[in-house]
Order: sequence, then C-alpha cells, then structure tokens
Amino acid sequence: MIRPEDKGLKGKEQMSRPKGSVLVVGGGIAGVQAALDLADSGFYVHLVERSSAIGGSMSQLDKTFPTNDCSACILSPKLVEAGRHLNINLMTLSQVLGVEGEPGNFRVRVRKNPRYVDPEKCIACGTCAQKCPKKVPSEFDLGLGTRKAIYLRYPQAVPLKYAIDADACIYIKKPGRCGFCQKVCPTGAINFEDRPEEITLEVGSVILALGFRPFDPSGLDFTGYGTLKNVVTSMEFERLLSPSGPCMGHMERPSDKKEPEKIAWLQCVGSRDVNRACHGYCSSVCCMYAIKQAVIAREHSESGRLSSSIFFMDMRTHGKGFEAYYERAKREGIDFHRARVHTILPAPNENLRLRYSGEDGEIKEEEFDLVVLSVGLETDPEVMKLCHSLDVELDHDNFVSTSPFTPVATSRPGIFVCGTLAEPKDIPQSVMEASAAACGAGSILHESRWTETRKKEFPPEKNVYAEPPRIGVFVCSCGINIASVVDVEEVTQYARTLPGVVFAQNNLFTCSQDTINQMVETIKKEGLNRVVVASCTPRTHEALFQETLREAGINKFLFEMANIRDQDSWVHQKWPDAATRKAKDLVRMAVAKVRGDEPLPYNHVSVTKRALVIGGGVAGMVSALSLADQGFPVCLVERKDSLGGHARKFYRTWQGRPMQDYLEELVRRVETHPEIDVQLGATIEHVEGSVGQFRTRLSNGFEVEHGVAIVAVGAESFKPRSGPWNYLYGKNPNVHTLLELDQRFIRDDEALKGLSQAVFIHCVGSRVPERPYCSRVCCTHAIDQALKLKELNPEMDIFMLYRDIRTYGKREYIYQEAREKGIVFIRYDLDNLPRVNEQDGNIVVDVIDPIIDREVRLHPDLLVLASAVRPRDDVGELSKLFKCTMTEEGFLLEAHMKLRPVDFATDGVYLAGLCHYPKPVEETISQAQAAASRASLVLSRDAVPAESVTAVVNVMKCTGCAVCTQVCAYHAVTIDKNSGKAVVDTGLCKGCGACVAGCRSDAITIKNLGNEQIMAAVEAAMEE
Amino acid sequence: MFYATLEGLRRFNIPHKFEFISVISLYAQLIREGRLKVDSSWNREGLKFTCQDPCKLVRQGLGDVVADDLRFVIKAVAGEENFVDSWPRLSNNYCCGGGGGALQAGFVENRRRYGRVKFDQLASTGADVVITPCHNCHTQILDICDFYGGKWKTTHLWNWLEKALVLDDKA
Amino acid sequence: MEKEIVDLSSIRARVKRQIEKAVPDAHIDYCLTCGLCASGCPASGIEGLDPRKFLRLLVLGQDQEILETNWIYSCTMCQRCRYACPMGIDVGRIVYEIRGMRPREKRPKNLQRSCDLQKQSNSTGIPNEDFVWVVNDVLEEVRQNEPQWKDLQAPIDKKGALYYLNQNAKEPTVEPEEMVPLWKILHVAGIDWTYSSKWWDGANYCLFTGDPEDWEYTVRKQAEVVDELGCRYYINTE
Amino acid sequence: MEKAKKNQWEPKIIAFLCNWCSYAGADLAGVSRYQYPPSIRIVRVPCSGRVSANMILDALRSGADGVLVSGCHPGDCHYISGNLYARRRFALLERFLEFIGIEPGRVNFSWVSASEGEQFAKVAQEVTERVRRLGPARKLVKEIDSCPA
Amino acid sequence: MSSVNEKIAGKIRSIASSLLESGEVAAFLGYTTGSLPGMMQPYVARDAKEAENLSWSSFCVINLANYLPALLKSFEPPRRPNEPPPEGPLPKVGVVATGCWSRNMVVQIQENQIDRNRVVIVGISSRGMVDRRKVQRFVGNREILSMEEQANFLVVKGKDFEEKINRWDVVRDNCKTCTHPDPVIYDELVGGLSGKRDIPDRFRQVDEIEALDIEERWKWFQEEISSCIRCYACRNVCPLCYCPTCFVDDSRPQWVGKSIDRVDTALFHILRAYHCAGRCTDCGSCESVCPMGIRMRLFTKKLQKDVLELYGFEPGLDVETPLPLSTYKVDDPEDFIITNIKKGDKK
Repeated sequence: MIRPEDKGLKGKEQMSRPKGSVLVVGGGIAGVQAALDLADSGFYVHLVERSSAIGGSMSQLDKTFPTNDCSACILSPKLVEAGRHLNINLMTLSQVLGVEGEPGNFRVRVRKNPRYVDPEKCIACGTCAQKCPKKVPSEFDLGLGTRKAIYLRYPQAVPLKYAIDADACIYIKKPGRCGFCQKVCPTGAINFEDRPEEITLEVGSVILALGFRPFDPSGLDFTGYGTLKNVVTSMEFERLLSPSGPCMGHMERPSDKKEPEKIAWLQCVGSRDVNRACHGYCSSVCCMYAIKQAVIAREHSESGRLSSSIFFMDMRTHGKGFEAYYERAKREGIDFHRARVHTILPAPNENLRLRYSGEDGEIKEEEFDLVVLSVGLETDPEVMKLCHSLDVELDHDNFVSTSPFTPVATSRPGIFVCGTLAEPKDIPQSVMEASAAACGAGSILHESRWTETRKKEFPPEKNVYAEPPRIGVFVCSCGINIASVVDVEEVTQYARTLPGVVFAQNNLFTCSQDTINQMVETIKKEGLNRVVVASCTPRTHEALFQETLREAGINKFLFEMANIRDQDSWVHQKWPDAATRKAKDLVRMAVAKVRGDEPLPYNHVSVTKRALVIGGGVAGMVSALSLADQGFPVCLVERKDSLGGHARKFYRTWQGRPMQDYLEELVRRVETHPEIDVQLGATIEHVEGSVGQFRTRLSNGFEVEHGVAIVAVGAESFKPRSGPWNYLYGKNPNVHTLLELDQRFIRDDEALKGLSQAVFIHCVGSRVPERPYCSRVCCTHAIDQALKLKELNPEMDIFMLYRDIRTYGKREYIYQEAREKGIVFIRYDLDNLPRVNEQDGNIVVDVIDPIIDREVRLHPDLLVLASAVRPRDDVGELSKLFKCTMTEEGFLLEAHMKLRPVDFATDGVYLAGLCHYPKPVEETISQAQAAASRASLVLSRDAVPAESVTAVVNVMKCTGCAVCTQVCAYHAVTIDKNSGKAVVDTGLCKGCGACVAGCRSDAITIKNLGNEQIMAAVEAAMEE
Repeated sequence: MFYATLEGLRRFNIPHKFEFISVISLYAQLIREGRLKVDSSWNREGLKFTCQDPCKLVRQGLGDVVADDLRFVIKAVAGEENFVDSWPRLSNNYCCGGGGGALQAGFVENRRRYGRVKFDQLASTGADVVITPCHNCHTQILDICDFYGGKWKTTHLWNWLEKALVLDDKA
Repeated sequence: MEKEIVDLSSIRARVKRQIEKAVPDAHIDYCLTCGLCASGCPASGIEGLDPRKFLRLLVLGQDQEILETNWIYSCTMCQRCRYACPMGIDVGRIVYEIRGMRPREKRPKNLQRSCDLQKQSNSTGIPNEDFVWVVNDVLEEVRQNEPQWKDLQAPIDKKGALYYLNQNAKEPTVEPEEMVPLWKILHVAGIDWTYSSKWWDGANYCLFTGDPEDWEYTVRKQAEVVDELGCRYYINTE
Repeated sequence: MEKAKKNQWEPKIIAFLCNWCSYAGADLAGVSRYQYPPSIRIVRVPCSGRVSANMILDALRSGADGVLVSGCHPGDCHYISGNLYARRRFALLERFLEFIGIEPGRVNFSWVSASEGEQFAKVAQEVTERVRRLGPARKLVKEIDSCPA
Repeated sequence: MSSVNEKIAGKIRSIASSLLESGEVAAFLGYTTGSLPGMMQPYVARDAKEAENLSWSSFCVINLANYLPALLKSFEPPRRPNEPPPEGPLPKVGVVATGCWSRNMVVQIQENQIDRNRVVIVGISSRGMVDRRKVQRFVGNREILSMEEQANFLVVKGKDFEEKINRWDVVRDNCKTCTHPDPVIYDELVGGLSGKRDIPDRFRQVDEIEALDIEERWKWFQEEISSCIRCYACRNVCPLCYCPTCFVDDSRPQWVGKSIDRVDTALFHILRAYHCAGRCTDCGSCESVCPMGIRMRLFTKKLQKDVLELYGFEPGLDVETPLPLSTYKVDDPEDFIITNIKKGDKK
C-alpha cells in the first residue's frame, strides 16, 4: 500500500504506469459482464457484492423478454464463469466504504462482512439449513417465502456457499443458545468467530453497477398493496412464477394458494408519476415484462384457462423484437386495456375488482383473482449514500448523472457506471453498457494490461485412447422445467442400462456450481472418460460442461448433450409419457454418439492486432477511437467521401446537446489519430479468414489484415414517397421528415419562427405490417423538435398525432415538458389514421380525438413525419461476407438478444449502432464502446482458440477427386500436389462438414462428427 | 366544512391565533387521555358500524390521521369487533356525492347517480350503522340509503358516543 | 353528444389559460389522458363527461362547452382523482375556477343563495338571535328533564374559553335536540368551550360557488370571532 | 393430460438440424413453448451441408418413418453456402426416391432460421402429419422375420 | 465386317502404330475382336505390332475410359505417397473414344483421375453400339454362331438359320437416345462427325415410369432389382466408380448390408445411381455387362434428366463447367423445401 506521503518524486513515476486492476461494484448482470470483459482482456478485477451471492435482480426473474429465455438458465453460465474466473476476485457480503486517489491509481476501502461460514470448507450440503430452527422471510423471494438464518441466497447462487444472517441467528444474538449448524456441519465450516474486516484495494479504475430496487407500492394506498392479499408486485410475481420460487413455479396466489385464473397487470406503478411516487421517469422495462409475465403465466396455468389483462397508458415495446412480442401477445388473446385504474377494489373470495374507463369514457368493471402491480425501478437509498460518499453526482431522480456523449462516465473521472444505476433499462442495454464501461475502465489502464492477471492451468488430460468407454450421464431436472414434464428419475435409471454407461444421476440444476464441482469429483472417482449431460441446449451450456471435463482432466470433446428441455419438455408439455420416451431416446442417442468421440487437440490461431471498423458514422468512429486509444491499430472504412454518417443530419440530442459540435470533434479526433487509417469512399468487396486472421479487400483495391471487425454501417430514414404513409410527403413543400426539419434547425431557418401551427405524425412507416417494429427514437426526437419549435415561437400551436408515446427512461421528462408547454397530443390507431389533404395548397389534417370521440381538424403550415428508421438494403451483402445473420426486418442479428448484444454468432465480428436496431446517440455510443470492449478481448491476446472439430482426410480412401475442395467455403481443403490427396488446413476449417457430405468415398470426415457416429445416433434413436 | 376553513385560512392567508381542530380528533384525544370513558358493552346485539371518511375532513383536511381517529373512536364506542371498514377508505374514500354544494345545487338525479357508488360501497360492508362525521355526508347518505333502499342507520358519531359514555359517580 | 368537427385553426383555450393564470400549478396540460381519474370518479358518465373528458375539452379549447356543462356541479370537488392522478392534476380546483366563471345568475340558485346567506350570517339564514334562543331553550329543557344533566352547559360568547365550537345550522333550524349529545360529551370531559352568537355556522357554501372573495370573507369573519373570544382551539364538527 | 390417444400411432422422424439456424429455431420453439408432436428425434449437425444422401437413407433403413433435414434459409448459412450445396443434393435425392416409389413426405426438407421458433413447430407438425398419413415406413427396412431369431 | 468398321479399324491401327512407333505414346487402348461372335474386348497395344490387333465394330460396348487411369498409372514410376512426382513428362497413352466415352473422360479429367496431357484421344463418332441381348431376343433361343455387320444391317447366322436384322433395331437404348455421339475432346479423328442429335423423347423410358403411381413405381423398382446377385459387374465396368473402397465393401461406415436382401440390394442401387448423379455420361456399360439384364441405366437416366431439368447441365461436355453437385446457384429451384407455413395462424 502506498501512503500519500510516500508519493513525492516517485509518485509521478507511478502515475505514469497505472494499476492493472479494476474494481467493479455490484454483482448483477451488468457488474458480472463488466468484470468478465475486463478479466478476459488482461485486467485483474475485484468484484464487490453486498449480498451473499452475485446474480442481482436478473437471478430473481423467471423468464426474460423477448426470447422467453429462462433467466437463471442464461445467467447461470455467466455467474459460474465469473465465480470461477482466475482473474476475478469475487468479494460477496462486502461494501465499498470509500475511494481515494485518481484515475489509474485509486485506493478503495472495502468492508468484508462476516459470512460465519468458511467458504473453503462449505460444501453446500444444506444440512445446516435443515437443522437451523430459525425461519425468516427470504429477501430473495421478497418475503413470499422463508429461509433459515443460515441460508443460500438462491439455489444456483454463486458462490454456492451458505451464509449466516447475523440478525436472525439465535447463537450470534445469544451465544450458547443454539449452534445446531455448527454441530451438524460435516466439514466444520461454521465459524461464529468470523468478524468484519476492512481491506484496501489498489485499482486503476472503478465501475459502479449497483442496479436498482423495485419501487415499493406500500405508500400507494389505492393499490391496496399490503392490505389486499392478492395484490402483488411484478417482482413478487416473478418469484411466484419461478420454479425456484416460493411455490415452485406453480403460480399460487397469496390468499389461498390457488392457481389464479384471471390476472390483471397495472402498469406505471411508481413510474411516470410525479404526484404520489415522485418518479417522473419511465422505468422502460415494465411494459415488456408485464407482457412477458402475461404470456408466461398462461404457460404456467395448469387449468389452461388463465386470462390475462394488462392495463396501461402507453404500450412501450420499443426494443428489438418487442413490438412483435406485443403483437403476438395480442394475437394469443392477452387483453390490453388502454386505461389506468384508480383503485383496486376488493371482491368476494379475496378477488379483486377493477373499475376502469375505456378510452371512450365507458366505465367497465371486471373481477380478477390476482392483480400484479408493474412496479418501476428506483435507486436504493444505500446506493445513493455510497454515490454521495464517492463524489459521484446523481440526478434529481437519484440515478447517476451521465452525458449523452459519454454515456458510461460519471462526474468523477476514472469511475464509470453501467446498468440501471444510470437510468432504468433492460438487460441487453445493461449488458451493452457493462461492456462499454469495461472499455472505459480498461482504456485508461491499457498500458498495464496483463500486469496483474494470472493464467488458468488445467490438470493434464488423462489418456483415454486405450480405455473402453466409461460414460457418465447427468440428467437435469432444471428445477421443474424438465422434471414437470419428463420423468427424470426414469430417464436416469434408464441411462444406467445403456452400453458403456457406468454412472448416471439426476440433478436439480446441473449447471449450478455445486453440481459442477460434484461432477468433477464424480468423473475422477468413477473414472469416467465420456460424459453425457441431458438438460438444456448445447448452444448455451456446452462450453460450461466442457470446461468441467477439462477440470476433471478429461479432454473436453469427450462430451455430448441431450437436449431434453428446449426440444422436449418445453415442446411436449401435454404429452409427458411421450416426452419421457423421447428423453430416453435422446439420451440413448447421445450415449451412442459419445462412445465414438475421441479427444481432440485445442487449436489456436494467432491474432493480427488490427481492427477493421466498417462505417464512419458515430458508432464506427467511437469504436475506432475506443480501440485506437488502447493502442490497437484500426482501419476505418466509410463508403461515403466523408466521415459522420447519419449524425450529420441531426440537430441535437434530446438532452439538448448540439450534435454537430460533437461530431466535428469526433471526426477531427479520428482523422488525426495515429492508430486510425481512414479509408473513404470504399466498401467491402471480399472477406476471408476468421477470428484473429481476417483478410479483407476493399473496393478501392486496398487489402487489410485484421483480427476483428466491427460492423457499424448504420441505417436509413424511411421516406414515404408513396403508399399509405405518404401524407403528402414530396408533394407539399411543407411536409418534412424529422431529419429534414433538423436540417432546417441546423441552418437556423428563420422561416420556422413564423409558423403558426405544426403537426407531427408519429409512427410513419413504423409498427405497420410492412415494418412491424418500433423505431425507438422517433417519439423522443419528434417531441424534442416540437419543443425546439416552441423555443423559436412559443405561440405556435403544436399537435402530436401518436399511437403510443415511447419516451422511455428519462426521456419521459421531455414528454412532460412538451405537454407543459401546451403541445397537444392526440392518439390515433392504425384503423383510424390521420387523413392529410391539401386545400388550396394548404395542409389540412383530420384526426379523431379518442377521448372526446370527435373529429379534430388541424391546419398546419408545417407537417412533420416521424418516419421509421429502416435497415440499409446493402446490409444483407455485408452480413453474408462476414457470415452474420439478419432479423426478418433486415437489421443485423446479434449472437444472443439478452446477453450478447454486440457480438455476432461469428467470432471476432461485432456490431454497433443503427444497423443493430434504431437507437439514440447515447445508446449508439455505448454500444460502440461495448463493441470495442468485446473486440479488445481478441486484440489483447496473441492467439485465440481455433476450431478443434475439423475435417480430417483418410488418404487410403481419398481419390483426389476434389469435390471437397470445391464445396469448402473457406478454402480449407486442397489437393496435395505430391500425394494427389485432399489435405485440410485446420486453421481455416470451420468444421461445417460440407466436404463430408460431398465425398462419395467416405474419405473425409469431421472429427467426432463422422458418419459412423451420426449413424450410431440415428440407429440409437430407433431402438426402443 | 373543515376544509373550507382550513384551506380558507391558508389560501387567503387569514391571520388567526387559534388552532383549528376537528371534533373527531378531540374525541379521540379525550378518550386516549382518559377524560372520556367509553364502554361498548351497550352493543349487546353487535350492531355493525362503518363510517364515511368526509373528503373535506380526511383527504382534503387532516388525512389518514383523523380517519384513524374516527375508527379509533367508533371501535371504542361500538366495540372493536363491530367495526367493518369500507374500501376504499381513509384518504382514498369516495365522496358521498353530496359534497361540493351538490346538495344545494339541484341536479338531484345526478347527485343520486353519483351516490350510487357510495351506496354500493356502504351496502357491501353489511353495516347496520353508518357514521357520518359531516353534515353534508349525513344528508346525502341518508338520502341515498332511502332512495336505493339501504337498511342501515345513518347517524352522527355523537349519538353513539353519548350512549357509550361512562359517567363517574353520576348515577 | 353529437359529433361535430372540432376545427382547430388555432387553439384559443381561453378558459384553460385563465385557470392557469389563477392557479399556476393547475398543470392541466400535464394530463396523460390515462383515464385513472375517470375510472375512480363517481361522477364519470354524468352529463356525458368525466374528469378526463373535462380536461380534454379544456385542452382542446372547447370553452363554451366547458362553461355550459352542469357536470361541474356533479363533480363534488372531492379531489379523489387528484389523490391518485400520476400528474397530480387537481380537477376539483379547476372545477372551482370554472364555477366561479359562471355568471351568478346562471349558477344553481340554492347553492348561490346558501353562500349569500352565509355572507350575512349563516347558510340557513336564521337570525343569530334565534340561534341563541334555540340553544338556551334546548339546554333548559335538558337540565329540567334529565336531572343528571342539570349542570349541562352551552355557553355562548364566553370570552376566554379554551375551545370554540361551531355549529352546523341544520340542527338549530330543524333538529335542535341533535345538539345535545355533543354538549354532554364536552361536559363529561370537562371541556371549557363556547359558541359564538355570530358567524357560528360550521358549514361554508361559499367554498362551492367559485367566488374566492365570498369564501375569504366568510372564513375571515369566523376567524375574527374566534380570536375575539380568545379561544385557543377552534373545534370544527364537520 | 396425455392428449395423444393411446391407440394413435406416433411416427418416429429423424431430423437433421443445422446447429446455427434450425437447431436454434427448435430451441426457440421450446423457449416460446410452441407445442408440437413428440415424434421428432433431432440430430444436431453443424450445417445442412453436412447431410448426405447416405445419412437420409440410413435413417430410413434404421426404421425412421420419416426424415426431416432443415437448414438456414439461403443466404443465412453460417458456413456461407453449405445449405446451397445441400439444396442440390436434396433436390436430386428427393426426386429420385419418389421415382423409385418412396412416398413423397417420407423425406422432407425445410429452411428454419434461428428466429423462427413458431415456424419450426409448424414444420414439425406438418412433417409429422405427412408421415402419419403415410403410415409406418417399411420399404427400406429389413423385415424382422427374415432375420434369424 | 462392314466396310465402315473396317475403315475405322484400319485408321485406328495406323494411328496407333504411328503413335507407338514414334514413342509419343507408351500404349494404345482400343478394342480387339473377341472369341465369341459379337464380342469385342478392350485391348492394350504396346507396340506397332500389337497395334495390328486393334479392331472396331458395333459391339464395343465397354467404356474404355474405365481402364485409362490404371493404364496411365502403370507408366508412372513407383513412389511413396508424399514423394513428389518425377520431374519431366510422364509417358502418354493413346485411347479410342466415342461421344460418351470422351464425355466420361472429361468428367474424369474434372475429377483429377485422368491427366489430359497424358492421353492422346483418337475420336470416333459413334453410330451406336449393338445390344447383344436385343439380337438374341431377335433370334429367340437359337444359338448364334456368327454375326456379320453390314452398313445398316446385321446378318446373324446360326446352325440352321440366318437372319438379317435392321441394325438400328438392336442398337442399345443409351445409344438410341444419345444426343452427343461425337467425341467432345480428341487429338485425332477417325471418320467424320455427325453433329448433335436432337432426340425429343430422349427420356421417354423415365417419363413412362414417372407416369406410374407411387406404389406401381415401387413395384417396378423392386422387380427391376429383384434378380440382382450383387456381382458388382455394373460397378466394376463403370469408369466413374473409382473409389479405392466402394461403399458396398466398406464396413466403417456400413451404409449397405452385403446380403441380397431386397433392402440391401435396393440401397446398393440407389446409392450407386446417386453417386453417378451429374456425372454419368450414359455410356451404357453397366447394363451391357449385367448378367441379369437389370436396366440400372433407368436410375442414372432419371438423375440425368433431373440434373438437366433443374440445373441445365449435361456431364462431360467441357472441362470448365463445374459438376452440378460441386456448385450451386443462389436461385436454384427449391419448391420441394418447406420454407414458410402460413404465418400468423396458430392453432
């Protein structure tokens, strides 16, 4: 530890070399992602979490929108990874007390609270909790269930170590009174003498990822929360749905444990409420989670009779895939009522009665047996205190203040923020920001990369060539995800009868840390040399289990998965017997296949330390700078003759920051950066190679070798030149798109001041059949423009014709400001579109005001169309070059909607900006920084792992006919000049198997995926 | 009306030396202090009581505190178990429909239509007695009870308080 | 309501502006048209209106309709809508302003008369002497008929009493015996209290007509009386 | 609960699904809880281009009542063009099998992307119905009684 | 022997002997007369003298391309698998090629089985080879002792008969439907070229089967192969079947059982035909050598038809156009693929 007085002359020297470690505060998904990004790109990370386990709010969720992924299932692997990461020092039950120093050189005081359980000794057997006589409400289950005084935060907790709640523990309060846990603990892990400890960490930068807490509606008496038993919050409802929750996923209502048949969701509880909740912001996620809960609740409904109603103000499904999710929910019969309810009324049998007014004013009443309050997100007062003590500025809603151009930087240099601590947001956005914060935190420390990290060593691998197969089968219940449909016990017993299987067992959660650890032991103890896990999909969990094999000293390729959840229990819920039979078949197939598996080498590809960034807009430039600032050379390719992209046309951000000033500075920095080579007027012609070693040819003939690529090619503004969304666009000179009006703002068009009436039409070409997504930015943009017009001429009458106002997050304040300034909002529907006509060259707009149900006629001298953001047509070509996929709408599709928002499924290729989905500039910037962070994971290394599952030639059978060379898209197979036989370059081979299917002679095969193995699986499928 | 004076003093910034209190708060205070001794044993039949929370006194006046006082007094007077609360209640209770001058303004049909909500709410409590600590509420609730065929008795609190009074060495 | 085209070549919304001038925190424009008020209001549907429609007419400048509708007398200004309104919009307050905008002759006669009477003395208009007489008469009767209450008090204009008690005009007018229980209660508790012989009425209908001057006048009078009597507490029975 | 009638014959169908699109689509069907008959046995292959005629015939020989091969839509192949080579192989095989008397519907091909969970469920449903209409496949299966006991 | 054949044979002999004489080729692959009437044998002449044994007739039914790779290989010095090939040119081989043989050679060149630089192709436009079985059918059970070829007739003689048969009536099916009788590649030409033939119903046999209903087709297929004895003559004679280990012999993986069970036989024929998809030049050797008279050409012909129909491709016409299964077009037909089941309808 360096004391301040020691600094002197030496201090300066030390300042020049920053610390190589980072503090991440908060172990939710954002904190975990930031920690993983940093730890994987050369920094040592201290991850401090207040509770006894990481996972945060996401671990409490049942499912996540819009993919309905099981939250725990997708989160677990990340938590386990963070928990096991060699370069992450996980400090649970710990609090940051203070941070001193400056960027590159912070000293952090951390208080480690006692766990009273020695984590080295605890095997999480649970005997202690069984014996513990003290029951207290479980905070993880929000008090709906109980836990003991010695407890695990949740079943898949990381670290999977029990902890004693000192406030509840009988012994700690009165030593000598209880102490059962100590008596029964088989490993002697209980340590009542554990004391708080204060330690000092030296880090170079800090990331705050402290998350949110759900709004507590107890203060809103009209909700009846706390009095009417069957009124619950959305977070409580997540626990009611969750298989690990208080009713094991059976969805029981609190009053009588009966399954509800009619549930209502009330939106905006604690959000968009300046009166009672004092939260004027929109919590951004509630609309989607309510729809998700409504959809999922139906699946949970055993009676199958569940009806779900959602009462809302504006439906805010503004994210990628959200609108489609909403539409599907509507199709599937979820009732959506555009109405808010004043008071939840009691009805007989503890039911609840909702009285609401239709948009037309008609009063209706409906009875429900459960009401869920869609509560908003707010900052925990404890967190506010910490931020104050860290000198990190909060806004008036107590979120951390950020600026649109530095979206993850706090007011204190060297301290970064991500996730919901800065503004309510969904998981992908939080994950994106986490990577962006990691980029920021790592950026200032890049000189010290790899100076404080350690390297993972696996035990030597056992040679299994000569051994007969000894297969272990692990059958997962996945809570009840599998076990509620498939008879997992029967499957486990059946597995034991299969040839080569010497061990089989059933686990509640095979991916939980304890099962993983136990699996390592089992492999060793039973001398297993092949493993089959029957659980979920290998697409998410294969890597985790493969690493487990390595830890047990087994080559990771001696592994197969049987997908008995996603492709069995979840899709055959009504046929449990058949699903069980199918599960057996799947296990038998996996066992048949694993028998033929052979150990494979772990291949590597050396990394060309250069990034190719495609697109010279804000996203591209920010990614380029973020990488270049870390010392990585970048080739930035822009198809136009100048940098700037879409942002050239923007007047200002919704926070009022002028865009062109920012852009000018950004362009200057890019153009003068020594590490950035800008290629203007060029497009991508040809790409070959793969992660670590790409070679790309540009249209100008320039060739670039690079290790990674970031695609940031932007999008276009939809111009409704004809068709139903035309609204006189291109026909009357006073009809503009948003960007066209921005142009007028940019050039200070005086004529705007003279206007007397302006009308904005929202959703022009968005949320319509041909473009069924929400363009996310237009509501905010249009409202900001309306405000700008009001600035120019306060007397101007302005009307906004909208379908739902989607000013999510803090943007809600400009919506409020707009109303305050007298801007009138009139809602319209697709079946009641505004009609725009011309009378003597003047624009006339007719629209029906649904509240008074009367036709309103407007006479604007400016009509602004908030038109859609549409994907560029040439994105398809580019995506093919990089082997990336696209959504149905034509945006680029990330590897995983929730947890890999800037990665492509193709390794080493990342995306940022509008080509991913419409988004405002602050999100574009954070995504660009996130992409840079992800890219630095590759660039910071000398070599990255390459495909092991590659093609291999049997020269005895090869005729040299060269079909394989012709069908290989990677030029990985060639005919050897000497032998005349095919040879495979394993560095290039991706293991697709096109060559195998093309070969008539069975002379080429894929390792561990040969014809014989596939035949074995197929034949196994047919045995009964 | 409580609010008329309370808000009048505040809004027009009228100078005054006194403290403006509600008789309900006073009852509660006196009972708590033991200055008023009450006994609910008179209520052998177990008459069920509920109450109206006058808007002017509760929501617009002193808030949930006075509404809680009201319940405290009724429970003391009629027996804890004989109080049936309504929903919504306290500061969130419905207006009876007679307020705001509605009783004076005419529009009887409208007033009763408004009062239907109050009627249904009170009727659903099954109470035998509805305590109305405000004359407007009293008149309106009497009227809707009669008009919609309610079976309860609409009264002021003082009648029952008087009934429950324990008079020291008076007898 | 008949459907006519609302032509908004420019929004005047004079009524709205007038209210905003009088009540700077009225926040009429904050309305999200979420319908929470309408769902909770017992007056929803009366006269074809509800709080949300009412606000909407204001926002869209349908001033004539606003000034003419009698819905403003079905709204009891109870402020329950405001209680839960996410924007805290005070429809009651707005209604108050609009009631005040009506010419007196177009206001409900009885309501205006109650206020006018109140400005003279009390809302029923019985002379103050009658009130004093009734109180004393009833008191005398109780003292005589109920021996245990022979000491019962009903002081009027007792200077320096700790408590001032107002009296709703209904009892002395139509059911004088209803005054007695409270006297007894106060008596048992040993409260030192007094009525006033003027401005004794506990009700105040000038709150409902919409004229702040009238309201102010009546409250001011009450306050003067109480301070004159030198009471520390003013007990309101409503 | 068991809706499938006891006496209703449930075919067994081998589905070769490419890892990147159709297998992911099948996962998504699960994640979205789209229900389809429990007749499909999925064999995960890296790419539809990995699937040869031999594999399809082997499935039928092994007793599968039907075969489904599903890959990425043209242009979406994770391996650029595997599905396009496969498309030619499958086109010829499909026609050939029909030529020699293997019923259309025994061997099926589809494109299902990673985002088409519902589509996958529908394909599974459709293929199951096709195969169910055809009844058990015996043409390329050795008769049991011809084997020595 | 007809004068046509004599002329051709003479030309072949002279070309062969001069090639051998000059040392341009180390061997010359052609035909010699067999021991039985109407039987011609492939023959390798290694010097000018042996070249005199070369002959030609309408009975040259075996595709000489089948022997070419092995013959070429025999002139390469032995070397270990990874040893570089010897410096300098290797000995060449001369070969006689009709239309289908030459097309077959093109495929083999595309598939690296023949080095074009090492073959001297003596092209002959085919008049169509005669199907001995058809001739036999013509004369019934009677034993044929000699067959004499005239320009357009065959004179078949037996112990007590003599039949004059219209030659075209007994020409093989594949030759009758041949559209490219001329050699597509050659170094020397014997006789003239006859040009591309337009055969409107070249797939008539396939069409007829296609017209049957599904069960009839299965019945036909089963009957067609029922007599198969798995002798693999068809495979052995096919120049495109050059795998070192044929799938029928392989046990890792074992795609097909080795028995003559109907299923094993069916799979053998399906896979054999499928392996020829897009490659078979319809030389007819397989049928010609089948001892059981199985018309396995129908299978390959079906594939040939589909390849032409779907991809507009005929094998062996040039060495540049890639083989159909080694290439693709983005807009290849895919109506057989389930792409979109009506959106939005949920049960």
